[in-house]
Amino acid sequence: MKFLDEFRDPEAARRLADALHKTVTRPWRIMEVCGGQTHSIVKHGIDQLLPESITLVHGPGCPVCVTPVELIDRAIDIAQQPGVILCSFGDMMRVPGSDRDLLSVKAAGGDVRMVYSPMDAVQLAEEKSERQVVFFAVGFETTAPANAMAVHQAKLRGLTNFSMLVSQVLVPPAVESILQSEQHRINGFLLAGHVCTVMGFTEYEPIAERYRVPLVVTGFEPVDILHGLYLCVRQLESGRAEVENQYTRSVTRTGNRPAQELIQKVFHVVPRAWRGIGEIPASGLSLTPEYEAFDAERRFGVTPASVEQNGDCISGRILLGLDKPTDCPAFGARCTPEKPLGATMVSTEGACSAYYRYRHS
Amino acid sequence: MKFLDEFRDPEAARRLADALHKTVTRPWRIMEVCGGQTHSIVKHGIDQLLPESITLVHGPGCPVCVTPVELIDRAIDIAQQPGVILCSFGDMMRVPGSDRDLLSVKAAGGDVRMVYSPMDAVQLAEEKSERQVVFFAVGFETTAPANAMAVHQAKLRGLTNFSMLVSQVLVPPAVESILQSEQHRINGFLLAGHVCTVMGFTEYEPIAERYRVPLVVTGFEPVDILHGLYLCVRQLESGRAEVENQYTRSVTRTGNRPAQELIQKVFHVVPRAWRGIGEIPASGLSLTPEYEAFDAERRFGVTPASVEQNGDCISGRILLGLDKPTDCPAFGARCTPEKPLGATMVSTEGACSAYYRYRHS
Amino acid sequence: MCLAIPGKIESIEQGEALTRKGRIDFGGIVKEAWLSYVPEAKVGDYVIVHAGFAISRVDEREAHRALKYLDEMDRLDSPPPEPEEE
Amino acid sequence: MCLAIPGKIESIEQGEALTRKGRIDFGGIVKEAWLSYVPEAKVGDYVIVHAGFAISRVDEREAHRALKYLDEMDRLDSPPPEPEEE
Amino acid sequence: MPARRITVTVIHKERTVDKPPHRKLADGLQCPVPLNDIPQILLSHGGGGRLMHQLIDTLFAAAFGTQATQHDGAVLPVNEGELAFTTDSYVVHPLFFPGGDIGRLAVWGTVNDLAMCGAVPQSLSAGFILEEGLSMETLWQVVQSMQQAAEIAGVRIATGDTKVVERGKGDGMFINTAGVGRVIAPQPVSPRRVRPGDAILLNGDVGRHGMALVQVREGLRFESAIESDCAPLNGMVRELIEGGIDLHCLRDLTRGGLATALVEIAKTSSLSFALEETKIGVTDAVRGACELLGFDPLYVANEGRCVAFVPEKQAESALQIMRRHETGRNAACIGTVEMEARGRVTLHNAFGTTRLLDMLSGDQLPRIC
Amino acid sequence: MPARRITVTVIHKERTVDKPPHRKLADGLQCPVPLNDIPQILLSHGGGGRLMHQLIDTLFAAAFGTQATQHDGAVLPVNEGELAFTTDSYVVHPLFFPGGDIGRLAVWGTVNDLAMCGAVPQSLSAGFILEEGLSMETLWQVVQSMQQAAEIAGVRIATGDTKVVERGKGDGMFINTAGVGRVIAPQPVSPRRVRPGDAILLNGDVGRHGMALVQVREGLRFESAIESDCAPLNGMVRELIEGGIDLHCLRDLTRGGLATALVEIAKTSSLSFALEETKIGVTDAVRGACELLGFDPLYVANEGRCVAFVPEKQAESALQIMRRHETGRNAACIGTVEMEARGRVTLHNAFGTTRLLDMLSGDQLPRIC
Ligand code: SF4
Ligand code: SF4
Ligand SMILES: [Mg+2]
Ligand SMILES: [Mg+2]
Ligand SMILES: [Mg+2]
Ligand SMILES: [Mg+2]
Ligand SMILES: [Mg+2]
Ligand SMILES: [Mg+2]
Ligand SMILES: [Mg+2]
Ligand SMILES: [Mg+2]
Ligand SMILES: [Mg+2]
Ligand SMILES: [Mg+2]
Repeated sequence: MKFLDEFRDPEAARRLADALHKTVTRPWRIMEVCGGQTHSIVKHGIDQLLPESITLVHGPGCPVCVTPVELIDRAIDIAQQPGVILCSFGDMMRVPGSDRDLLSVKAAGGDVRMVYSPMDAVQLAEEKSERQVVFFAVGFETTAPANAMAVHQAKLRGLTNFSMLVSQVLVPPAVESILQSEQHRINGFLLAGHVCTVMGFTEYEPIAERYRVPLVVTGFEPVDILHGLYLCVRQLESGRAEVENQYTRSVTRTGNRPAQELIQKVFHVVPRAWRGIGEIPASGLSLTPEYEAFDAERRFGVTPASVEQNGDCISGRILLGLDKPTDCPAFGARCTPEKPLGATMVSTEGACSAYYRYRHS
Repeated sequence: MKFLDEFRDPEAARRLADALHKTVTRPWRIMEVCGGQTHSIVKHGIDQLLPESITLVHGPGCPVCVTPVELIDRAIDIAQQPGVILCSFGDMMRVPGSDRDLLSVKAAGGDVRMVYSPMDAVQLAEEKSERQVVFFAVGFETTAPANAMAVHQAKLRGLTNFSMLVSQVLVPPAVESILQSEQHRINGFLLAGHVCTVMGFTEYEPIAERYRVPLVVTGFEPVDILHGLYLCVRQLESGRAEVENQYTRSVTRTGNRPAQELIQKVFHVVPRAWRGIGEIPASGLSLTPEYEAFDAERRFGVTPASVEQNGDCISGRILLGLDKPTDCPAFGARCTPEKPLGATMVSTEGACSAYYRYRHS
Repeated sequence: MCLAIPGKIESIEQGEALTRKGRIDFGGIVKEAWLSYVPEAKVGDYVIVHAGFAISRVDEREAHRALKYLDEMDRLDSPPPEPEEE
Repeated sequence: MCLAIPGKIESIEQGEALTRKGRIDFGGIVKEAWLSYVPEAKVGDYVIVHAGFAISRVDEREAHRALKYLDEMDRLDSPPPEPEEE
Repeated sequence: MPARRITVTVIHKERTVDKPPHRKLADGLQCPVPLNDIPQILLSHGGGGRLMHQLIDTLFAAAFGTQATQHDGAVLPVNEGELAFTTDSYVVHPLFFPGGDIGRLAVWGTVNDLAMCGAVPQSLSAGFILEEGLSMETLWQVVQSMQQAAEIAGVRIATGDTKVVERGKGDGMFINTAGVGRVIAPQPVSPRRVRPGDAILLNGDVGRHGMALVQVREGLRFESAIESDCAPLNGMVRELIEGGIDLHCLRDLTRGGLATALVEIAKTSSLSFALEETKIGVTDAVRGACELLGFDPLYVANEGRCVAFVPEKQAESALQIMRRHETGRNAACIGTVEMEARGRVTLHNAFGTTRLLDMLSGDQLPRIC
Repeated sequence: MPARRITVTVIHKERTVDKPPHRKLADGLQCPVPLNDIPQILLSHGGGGRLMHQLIDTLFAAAFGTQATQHDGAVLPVNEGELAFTTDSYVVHPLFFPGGDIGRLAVWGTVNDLAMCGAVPQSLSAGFILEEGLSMETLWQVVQSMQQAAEIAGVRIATGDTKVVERGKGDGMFINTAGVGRVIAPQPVSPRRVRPGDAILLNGDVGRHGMALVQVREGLRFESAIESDCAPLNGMVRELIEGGIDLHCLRDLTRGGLATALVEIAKTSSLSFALEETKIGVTDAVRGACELLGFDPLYVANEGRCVAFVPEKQAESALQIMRRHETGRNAACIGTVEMEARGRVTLHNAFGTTRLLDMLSGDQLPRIC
């Protein structure tokens, strides 16, 4: 496939790995923010190609992982109500709430459906006018344009039976929050290419400056990641701390304007709790008053009790880059994809899951 | 089982058969009005015990058989409407309308349910308040108390989602209509014991007198039927023409008063079309104004086109006692219980069906 | 028409006359039936049940009279049984 | 996060800018996507698709520049590719 | 012990599920899948992944052994001769009913079909189609019941398969069993070997299985002590063969009952049968239930009854062998094969009259009016 | 030829049914049940009465012959030796899909399981669970397809069974097949015979069957030319055995795909396997679809693929035999068995790095975010 295969070329990967080996002189700890990149790294064994002095740590960039248990419970509650069809991306189906996941709600008779696009949920609402269709809108900035359009279209089409349970989170505040932590030992970041495709990367420029840390906008294929690492290490070795763009074929500095416009019309920025991390100011999106009629929390008024994170799970520390999955005593023993204790194990993009799937035996 | 086994006693049957043989001197043609008796006669081979000069002919006493195709089509129409649960006795499920039966509607996704009592349909309406429950109330006088109570209870319970498609017919006008036909050669009648259990038999007294024909209220077991025949033949041989009661253990002259009272409150007498026979004045029941809110024909306003009876089928003549099933050229060839041309073939109590089942090979 | 069979009242669920129900034993199986139309029926009585409703109480004396008559039927000159009262 | 892959626009269903849709070919399979956010994209262009929406048009020149750079990478002293315009 | 039904209240979809009665099973094993972890079947249990393997390696292996659950198929030693091979799917509702459950039916039903071929049943396959949401406990009860039934009948469940279908596309659980067995009857057991003069033997009263199910069916429910007659017939058949009885034809009476089975055989053999109605046993309760609903017990399903066609002169000794077995205690000769070659079944009754038996169109429907 | 779906409009219940594509079948028979009389399956077709017998005597007998449909079971001659016995149920949706239909799967799937035992498949049973309302035409198409598939694979459908479940308690049609076959492999074909040094052979590209189904699945639909790989493997296996290849182990790759099958065998044999990712074929379209949905093709289902473990020195001649067959045209050696006894499967990729393969929890779910 064009624009994929070229960036999986083993020869190019070898050259980049060689370059990294030749460039690096000191130990560096680099976080790839994005779960998709984590997955790619572990699946393709990219870390095996790196000099020993480069340590990759895995960031909070899996929106499924950081969705609070309370919100999953809320989705589960809604899915159990008579007449509701709860739609969700496949990723969310196996993520455990405090006592079950959406797949078991479905097994017990709830009408839970997997969709490929939020627009599929809108269409379903049009077709089933007698049912309430709720879309569980999990995502980072990348998914916001699709979710914004779904709400916008629902409004244009006058649908009264469509609503959205919004769990939209924003990356820059999370990166900043990691950098504010005293324990962090991260020297550089690979930024998520698709988030920046939508948002551009101007928001990261003050961060690079304030925290003196290089941030490289990076794609998702092995060659992209190695290339991003190379650019990052070059900055580190030369003492620079800039935002650099590896993923130029998709990302521009200012991002996708039409998408940003609709996002701003439909959503506004709010503080948000991140599973395992806690509340981060201005790190989430919520529907603006113009669209609040489509807010599932308004329509279903479920107020779940606050739920404690499982005591043994260190997924919060993993999401902050403080620990690796293999540091967790539960990993692979009491915590497996079949019976996950934390969301980093159950989401396919979670770091624990990636380690379990590709490394554990 | 008490009050059943005694009336199936072969020894008693033999005595009655002997008595009949000794009593009869001339040919007599006797109609058992009731399909249940037809069934019993053919199943137990009672006709095989009779003197050759007694001919049994089978009457219109199967309410399923005489329900007009139009009404079955109406039930089928209603069953196909969204949100409707159509309830019916098992008997009605295989009776063909003009192009299908209720079982195929069910197979195609209609919610058609078999009930044992009309009260089961009322209960269902209470449980499924979001659905319209329609009971297809087919029956003679015997079933009228149950149907009347169902409507009455629905009203008492304030149900707005229960209605009844009424196909209640009355026996005395049908008997009189047969006697009015010029072709009939019937010398005596066995009257249906359970109809008389409800209504008594005073209505038949003027008929006996007017048409000079013996009418014997008869039960359903082999001994009952032989006994009824014996009483009938005795009248015929002695030139009497009275209403006589064989089924004294269940029938009194005036019938069941409380049942009659509720029937009169809920239903009033109307003219009615009989399948194969045509309209008979004052031969059906319809809901009184007090209960008309429960009339399914009001609620669903379906106006089916009039449908012709299948040209080959002589079930009308059979119902009038003019022919026997074996007189029909289609019997057992083009007309079978799997692919019935007329209702006397499909209802288990229909004369054609009884002959097919117990005699055909 | 009108399948109706005799069963014995096992127990009665007391209530208003019109909504009185009972458990009826039919040769070993038990099913509930409405007794609305047989206000005179009591536990131990036989009733004839159709479509969930008792439509009559079995007149046991009449039944026995009929059976006795059949028993003695070999004497062909005997008269048929008449209901004792009209 | 945010699985998004490049595909080639096979055809475009004309309509208002916001509701424009196209059929996208991903290595032999074709799926519909909304083109609302890539008003500049035309048939033959590659777009990156996520959750049923194209979120960018692939800048083919940039892609080739990057690949060319990688090709020549054995000369380690060569500078990394910079976007041609900001 | 009557089956109980409970209503699931958690979820809005109307539905009743079958709860297994608390029957004591021989080995009293605990369900090996921890119930509070995964108390119900998920689609993932059929997805070919770890959950499916866990289900197979724990629950199924605990009941049937690991041999039955690990490979693409079983490999069985066979001797030169004839092999009987049969299959049936079981779709009974409710899953647990008075006198049995779907697991017993699935094992004994196929065991009986093999026995009807004059074979000694040896190995069975078990194919499960589970509906998403089925309780794990229910599955475990059924699987245990199957293993117990297999032990009673002396067969092995040798290979199996599990599929899971979405909720609303199944009915709790369907089971298919296929079976193989060694034919030991020295002559073919087949309708084609029925001969005029043969005695028609029946091993007990009829109609119990069908009425045991009707009594718990929505809308028709009644109370009774009727229990299904379900039972394995292979022991009895084996002794008949080993006792030197020349079994011309055997047929177990399942759907359609005694009448349908005999009509089938009459048509295939082109011979006519004369039956004595008074020789055909029907319990009072089954008869009562049939009277109430307008059913004919001769057409009601059985799961532990068969007819055997034997030479007239062996009828008595065959009956003696049958009566030694629990399932044949009330065995009787119910009729004979006539000279007439019209494929008719005539029932002679106590009144000295006759009627013909034929197949019904489909299921019997309750008659009311 | 893409499968088509139509929506039934007559009735209010939402539902789509599978309409068979107008495929030309070999014999071009007309459906023997007159379609305007009874165009759909009724509960009565499973009731044991005349309708059921008509269905069997016409539709099933027309396809499978009367021998398969008349008795309690089939009787087959067997020679002294070993018999393979297996079963699978097929619950695929839609019933007709690009490259196949449920009937082919049901026949070839069980044929393949027998082949994987080192056996020559001989006779199959066919158990149908039909949903009330299924179109008679659809049933006829499937039954014909099964007979055609059986002819292609050289097996006989020897015995069968039909049940009908109420609408809403099935999914159009489920089919169970069980099969028996004569084991011809001189040595056991089993994970226990896998040895260090064995070559791991794969007969073609992976992921086609699973993606052929995904593309027609509600909500994930896309257009492609992907066709299921479903095919009978018994011919190829037989030639391998007759060609003197010592098949240590065979496994067809169904649910869970290549990865799951190899992990299973590694765990059972307690040996480790090293695979070369670049040797494992995946078509562009399958890869495109997997990229779009975030699937790993190694875990996607196949219906005409198997792995064979053979002694290293026979690898080349085995590949030559495989490549002579249509289904083995792209056969390749994808890896070897290692000395290490840890039951691990390692995938070596083009980057010179490795990852482990393990089972997934359940089905793959499409990834979006
Ligand atoms: S392995 Fe499980 S318990 Fe440990 S951090 Fe990961 S998700 Fe939490
Ligand atoms: S046999 Fe059929 S066609 Fe003839 S009268 Fe009876 S119902 Fe009508
Ligand atoms: Mg297999
Ligand atoms: Mg069978
Ligand atoms: Mg069977
Ligand atoms: Mg299997
Ligand atoms: Mg169901
Ligand atoms: Mg059988
Ligand atoms: Mg198998
Ligand atoms: Mg298989
Ligand atoms: Mg069968
Ligand atoms: Mg369905």
